[in-house]
Amino acid sequence: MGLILAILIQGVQMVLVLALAPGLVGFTRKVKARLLRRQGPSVLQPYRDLLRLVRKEAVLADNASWLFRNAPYLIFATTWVAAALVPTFAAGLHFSWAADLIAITALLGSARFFLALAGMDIGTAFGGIGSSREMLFATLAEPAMIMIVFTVALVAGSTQLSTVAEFMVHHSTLRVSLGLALIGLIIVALTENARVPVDNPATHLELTMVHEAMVLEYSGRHLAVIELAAALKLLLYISLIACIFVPWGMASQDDGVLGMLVGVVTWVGKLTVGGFLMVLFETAIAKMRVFRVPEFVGGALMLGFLGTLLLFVSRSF
Amino acid sequence: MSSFLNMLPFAPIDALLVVPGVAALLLTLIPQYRLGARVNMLASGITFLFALTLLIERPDPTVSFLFVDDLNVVFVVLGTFVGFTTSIFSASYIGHEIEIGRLKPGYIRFYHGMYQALSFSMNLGLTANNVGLMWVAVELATLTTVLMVGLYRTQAALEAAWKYFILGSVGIALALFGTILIYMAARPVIGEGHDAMVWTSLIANAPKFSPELLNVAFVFLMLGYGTKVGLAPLHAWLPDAHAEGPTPISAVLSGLLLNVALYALLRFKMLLAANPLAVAPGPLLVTLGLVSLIFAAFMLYLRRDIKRLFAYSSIEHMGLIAFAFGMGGPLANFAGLLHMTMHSLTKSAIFFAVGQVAQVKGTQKIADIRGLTESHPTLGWSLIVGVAAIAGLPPMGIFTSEFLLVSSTFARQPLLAIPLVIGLLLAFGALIWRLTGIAFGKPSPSVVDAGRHPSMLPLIIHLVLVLIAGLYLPGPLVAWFQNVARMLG
Amino acid sequence: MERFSLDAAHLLAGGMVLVSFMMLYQNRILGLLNVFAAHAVVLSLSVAWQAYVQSAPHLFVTAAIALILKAIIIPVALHHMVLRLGVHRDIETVGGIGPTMLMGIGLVALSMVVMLPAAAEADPIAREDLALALSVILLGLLMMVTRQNAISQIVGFMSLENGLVLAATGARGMPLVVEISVAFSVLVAFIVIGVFLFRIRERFDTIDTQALDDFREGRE
Amino acid sequence: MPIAAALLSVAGLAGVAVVATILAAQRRAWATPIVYGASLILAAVLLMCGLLALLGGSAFQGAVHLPVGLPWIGAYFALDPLSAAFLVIVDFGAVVASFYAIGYGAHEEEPGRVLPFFPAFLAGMNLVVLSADAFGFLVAWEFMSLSSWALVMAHHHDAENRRAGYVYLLMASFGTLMLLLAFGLLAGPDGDYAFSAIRTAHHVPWLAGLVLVLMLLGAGSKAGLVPLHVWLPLAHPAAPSHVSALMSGVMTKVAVYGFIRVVFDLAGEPAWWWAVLVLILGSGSAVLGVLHAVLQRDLKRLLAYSTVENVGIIFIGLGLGLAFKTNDMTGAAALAVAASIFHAFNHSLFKSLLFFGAGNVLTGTGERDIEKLGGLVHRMPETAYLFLGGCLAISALPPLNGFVSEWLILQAILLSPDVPQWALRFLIPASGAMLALAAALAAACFVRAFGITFLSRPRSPAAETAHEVSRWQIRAMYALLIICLIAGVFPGPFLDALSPVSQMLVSGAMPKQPILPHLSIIPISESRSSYSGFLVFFFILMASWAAIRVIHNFASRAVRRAPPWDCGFPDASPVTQYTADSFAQPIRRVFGPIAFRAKVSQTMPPPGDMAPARLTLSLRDLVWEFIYEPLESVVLYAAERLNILQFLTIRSYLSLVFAALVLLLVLVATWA
Repeated sequence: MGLILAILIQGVQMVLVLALAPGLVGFTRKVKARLLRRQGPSVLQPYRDLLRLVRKEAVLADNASWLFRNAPYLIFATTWVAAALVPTFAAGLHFSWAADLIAITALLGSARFFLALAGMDIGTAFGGIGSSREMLFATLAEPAMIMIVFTVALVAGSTQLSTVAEFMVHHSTLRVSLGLALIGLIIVALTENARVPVDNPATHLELTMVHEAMVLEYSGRHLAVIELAAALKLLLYISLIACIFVPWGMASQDDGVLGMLVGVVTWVGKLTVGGFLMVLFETAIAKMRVFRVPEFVGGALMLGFLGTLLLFVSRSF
Repeated sequence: MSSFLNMLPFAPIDALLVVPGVAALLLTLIPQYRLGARVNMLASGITFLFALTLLIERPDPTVSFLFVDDLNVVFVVLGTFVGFTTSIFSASYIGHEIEIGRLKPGYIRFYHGMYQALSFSMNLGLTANNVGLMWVAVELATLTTVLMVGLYRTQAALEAAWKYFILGSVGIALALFGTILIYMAARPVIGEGHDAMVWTSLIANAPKFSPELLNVAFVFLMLGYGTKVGLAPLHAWLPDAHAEGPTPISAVLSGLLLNVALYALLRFKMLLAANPLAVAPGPLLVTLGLVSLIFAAFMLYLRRDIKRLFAYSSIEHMGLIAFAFGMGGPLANFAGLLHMTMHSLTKSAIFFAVGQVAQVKGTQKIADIRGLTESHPTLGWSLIVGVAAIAGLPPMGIFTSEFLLVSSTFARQPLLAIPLVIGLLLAFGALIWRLTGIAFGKPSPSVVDAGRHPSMLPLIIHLVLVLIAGLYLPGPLVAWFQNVARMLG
Repeated sequence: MERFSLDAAHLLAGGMVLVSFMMLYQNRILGLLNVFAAHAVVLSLSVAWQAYVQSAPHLFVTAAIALILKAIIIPVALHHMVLRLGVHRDIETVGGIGPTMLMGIGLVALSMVVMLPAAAEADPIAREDLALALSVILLGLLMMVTRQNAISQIVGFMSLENGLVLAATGARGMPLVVEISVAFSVLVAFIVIGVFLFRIRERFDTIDTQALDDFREGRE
Repeated sequence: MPIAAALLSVAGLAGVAVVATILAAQRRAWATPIVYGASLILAAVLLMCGLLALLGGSAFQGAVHLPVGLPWIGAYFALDPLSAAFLVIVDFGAVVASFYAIGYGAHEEEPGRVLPFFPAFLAGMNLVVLSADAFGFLVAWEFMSLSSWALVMAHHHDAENRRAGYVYLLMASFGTLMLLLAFGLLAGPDGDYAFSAIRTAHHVPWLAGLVLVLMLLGAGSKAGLVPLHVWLPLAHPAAPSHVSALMSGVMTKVAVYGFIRVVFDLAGEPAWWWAVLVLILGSGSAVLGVLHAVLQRDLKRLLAYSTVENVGIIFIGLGLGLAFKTNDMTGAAALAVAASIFHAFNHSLFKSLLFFGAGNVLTGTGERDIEKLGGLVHRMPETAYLFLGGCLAISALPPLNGFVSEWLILQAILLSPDVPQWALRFLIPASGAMLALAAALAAACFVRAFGITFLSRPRSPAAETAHEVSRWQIRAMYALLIICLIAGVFPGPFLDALSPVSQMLVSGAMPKQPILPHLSIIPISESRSSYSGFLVFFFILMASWAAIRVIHNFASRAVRRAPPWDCGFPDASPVTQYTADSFAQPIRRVFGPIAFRAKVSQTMPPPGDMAPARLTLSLRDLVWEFIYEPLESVVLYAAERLNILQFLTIRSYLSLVFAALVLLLVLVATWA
């Protein structure tokens, strides 16, 4: 009985993240538009876009290979699994120990791997630009992420997100290292989600785009799946930050349905706040040149490394 | 077996001298090349057999000028064996030289006669129980080899022979003075006359000799016989003599003559080591050895003549051996003996190969010999095996000795092991570099078709022996070497 | 008598050293040959004296060999050769006569320092003899090193060998002395013959060993 | 008794080598399958022996003493958990390589130069792992080098290969001499060379430290640690591909074995600074190796450099193991050691897979330069799948095996704040960062390798006319990929199999991995961290399957083929694609200035001038520049100077003798 319930809750989370992701994107777009004094599309617009794309026929380039056709689903699947493993409204979910934070990072890595390959498949100049720049950012963002994981894990004594969350809830104090980690994680999140100042999701000026350049050749359902994966990724990062740094209100395994509901509500609240702050930041600054980005992301790496080092020197940092 | 030996008209040890002596005279009378070559082979073979009998039964040292003990029987057996295989090689080699008209048939009688005279003098030098007699023998060996080095009568050959001759004679002279000093040192103890020059009594009474006199004597002896061994800076004659003489002689020089001189040096080292007050001969040998090793290693890099290349590698290995004996101790001495044996076999094998290479390619210039493994696979690969062995790669025998030498040295005197290792690496680098050029790449044109070059038999035999020794040394041999190593102290 | 025999031996040995110096001083080949003949004569005298003192008749043979071969035949042969090969008559030295003489003196001193303590136990004749013989040897070597022409080098070698014979005869009761001196004479003969046999005259314009070595530069 | 069987089959391999020599001399066409088939069978036997000894416990282990080799000591052979583990690594690679070679060898133009040495090479590697005395070890070690050298020289007409072979053999013999010195120290002056004796002997600390340094030089030069790696990118590409796979995937592991055997097993108690050295070298190799790899154009050279990276990762793990061992943190030490040996195993799998892929490309197109390839995914589909699998594995992406071992090493790093020494406290996180950086760069490197080689459009006629290769080659690669997947999805049993090894080396072991529930692995305790490759794999499959089903059933599944959109540029020619160099350009621009002193300079002609604009790039290999070239020039200079001594006159030689004489006389005079 308990097992079934646990699996049920896990399933709920998986469906929930899937369902909320486009909403989050829509919300951010809306907020952005408002901040720019525009009306902006409705929050539900992303759902409509996805449905439209899914119904369309997929146009493939003549020399597109099997990889090009299957990559979107793999990207989607890995991202979804990663998102499903992050505690959102409840900690200690049944499958949460299937993968720890490092594994989640690596799962996102595989998604990126396939995306970059897909970008190169057709053999156009733009796909190449996109993939090569994406991989460049990744070479710095991934180690930065690992360093941040180290910081968190050294504080919480575990790389299991559920354990981390519980630890943070119970004995959380203000720590230098965690502060560094937070800033680093935000930078990584911006980079990974192709947000300003690293990349501009709204642009269609080819030479400035990174993420968009890779998916340039996609259309129809393939594009839809990739967009959904991107949305999932955004959601994942925000709830990751939330679960590590503001874990309060998160339900735990044995809470009743009520607790769960509370958890869901607080989680949605965190998402809106997080999304709002991100958009605020985005509208406040401009996109930077491609070769400034490594310094930006390298900053995250430095912060994460510094945090780890401090913890190695003394656990009290 | 021993009874059979007793039935012989003369003792086997005398046969070591009689057979070559008679053969030498006989061969000077035989004009036909083929017959001469056969007789030469036969004589060398018989000598080798008699040498083998020494392993079974040894004459009593007191009765004659000659004596045999554990130490020199190693040298005798090895020397006669190499002499035998070389005679097989020389038969076909010289035949080819005559065909291409590089050698006038008239010289053949002379050549064969000298060959036997050489083996005579070397056996005498090894078995002589008398310092003076040994000295005479070594001088004789020098003279014969000088004549053979000059055999081709080319300017280069004559000049090499001349150089060898002058330097050799000076060395001889120094050695003689050392010998006289040894006598002077022995006389007050042993008394005048013959006994004061007899090895057995010298060794027995060595502790009572005047140490100062022994020191001076050793200086002269080391320089005198060291010249023959080819230790730097006394080496100058060696490369040219190897390069310009007929290849069988190069093989004999590297495989035998150097060993004979080394043997003399070892004897006197034992003499000094037996006297507590005299200078320890070890450090001198170690220094000369290291100098020769590193010097030769550097010289290998810029050689253009293939035979001169391997002549320098002989200097290098003589340096190693001198180093080993200089270090002393059971392990190092064992390594030294093993290394000497392996070097004789390997180096003569290499010269067999090189001789054939020079004949098929019609040149000794390294730059003009390429792609041997393609044009002459058997020859090329056996040359590779030989060079790999001489460079100290397993599973060949030289690796065993170098292993023992280096590891034991490092455990005892780490600072000495460093130059040793550097020297080995330098030499290795040079040899492999040359080998790569010779054995691989697009083959250079051959002047002789593959079928014509001399028989591979001696070459193969030597290499197989070296290979086996690298993997397995028979117990008796080991026990015997260890015994000798203990003798050397 | 004992005393006198000692002095005579020393006198003769010292005479050889002196003559060696005279050889070093020579700068003319023919002159050199004559001095060398003198060297050999002194040697044979000293050997003969040793034979008499040690009452070792076989040493007279050595003396005879020295006299006949070294004092007469070889000098004459070389003389003849110099004329026939038309060797230019004066000797090129390395670093001049004077310095070589000085070096020679240093070498004599060295040999004294080395031998006198070393041969302390050996009887006095042998001791001084050895010291002097060693200096003769070193002087001979010095000559070979500092003279350019092959002839003068040969002469240097032969004087060196005279020193050896002196030492050998000085060593009382040393066996094989005769054999060794014979063997050495053979060696020397070889050298002289070598100059003919290797037809150095035909192959090289001069037997200056410098020229001998010119051949190798091009080759290696 | 596995050890006896193992020795017999090694002898068998040697016999095969001899037979192969004869067959090759007679130029028999059918020699190739025979020789490779025979080596396959014998290697399989050896593999069985290894597995038995590893899993079957002490009953199947044992030692043998033969009266060959060094007299008065003889040759010792032993099969203990460590050697068993590496026997498995070696012979699994050997089996697959032989299988692959049955197909690949058919394309060999000079079989006579490959066939005899291949079994000899296998025999050498096995013998290194089996032998239990210093002499036998070194003989086998150098024999391994020698036979692989012959294989590198197989295509000797190419001057590049000749140079590669020369550098290789020189470095190998340098390494051997270093090992020789190390064993000399361990054995002591009276030469007790048997491992059993060395193990029991007590070693002075500073001596043991010297041994460690010598081992880093000796084993490191064979394993390819920076800066001793220079031979590796030259030699591995030069050999035939199945041999490259063995050299890169397996021989480097044999070197790792030698290091572990001496440092963990023979040299006694480690000192904490050992870990410092090993960690620095390891992380340096990891990053520099992959940075080189990213910039390579030659596919096989790229793979060789990535081997340097992975060896670096392995040594990071070993360094952690040493750090923990000195501080008696046995659990952590066991984790680190097990992780690095597991990574060694994994690397041997996917590196062989990738080299086989490169071999297929070579046979299919005759090209190794990826700038001339492209679009092979259409012409060589199966090779493409398999190569992609290898790329995923080596880029440490779940659910494949590469991720598991690197994950374990990261977990080990997380345990290290308890290490008391300050130097280590600073160094270990740094090497962790290096490890992460290397992993990320590896991903970039292999996206580039696969994307340029197999995806996009053909860049040369050779790539257009490529053809798929023989079944043997493909099947061998399938086998490897499947094992990679299994090791990634069910890592538990593999780690359990390694526990006797860690028990033997650091006298501690990882917790027994639970087969159920959910097939997850637990390095230390479940609360700290756990990972279930199976669930991740299962979820990914389910998710993608579900996505496809849903979309295809409830939305469209129609597809239309059309020319590429490419932002509306009509039919651009293949030269407009991103090239390998342009793909690597951003990374080069970020890391190049530090790692390679990279300099880029354009010459832009003035407007209206017809001259083409030029962009010149200069990369400098600092290791060559600052270590090897100076050495070379010094040696040659000395040789030049000394060479004068060959041309002196007789008189000058005499004066040398004279000088020596006078000198010695003076010495004696003063000594007396």
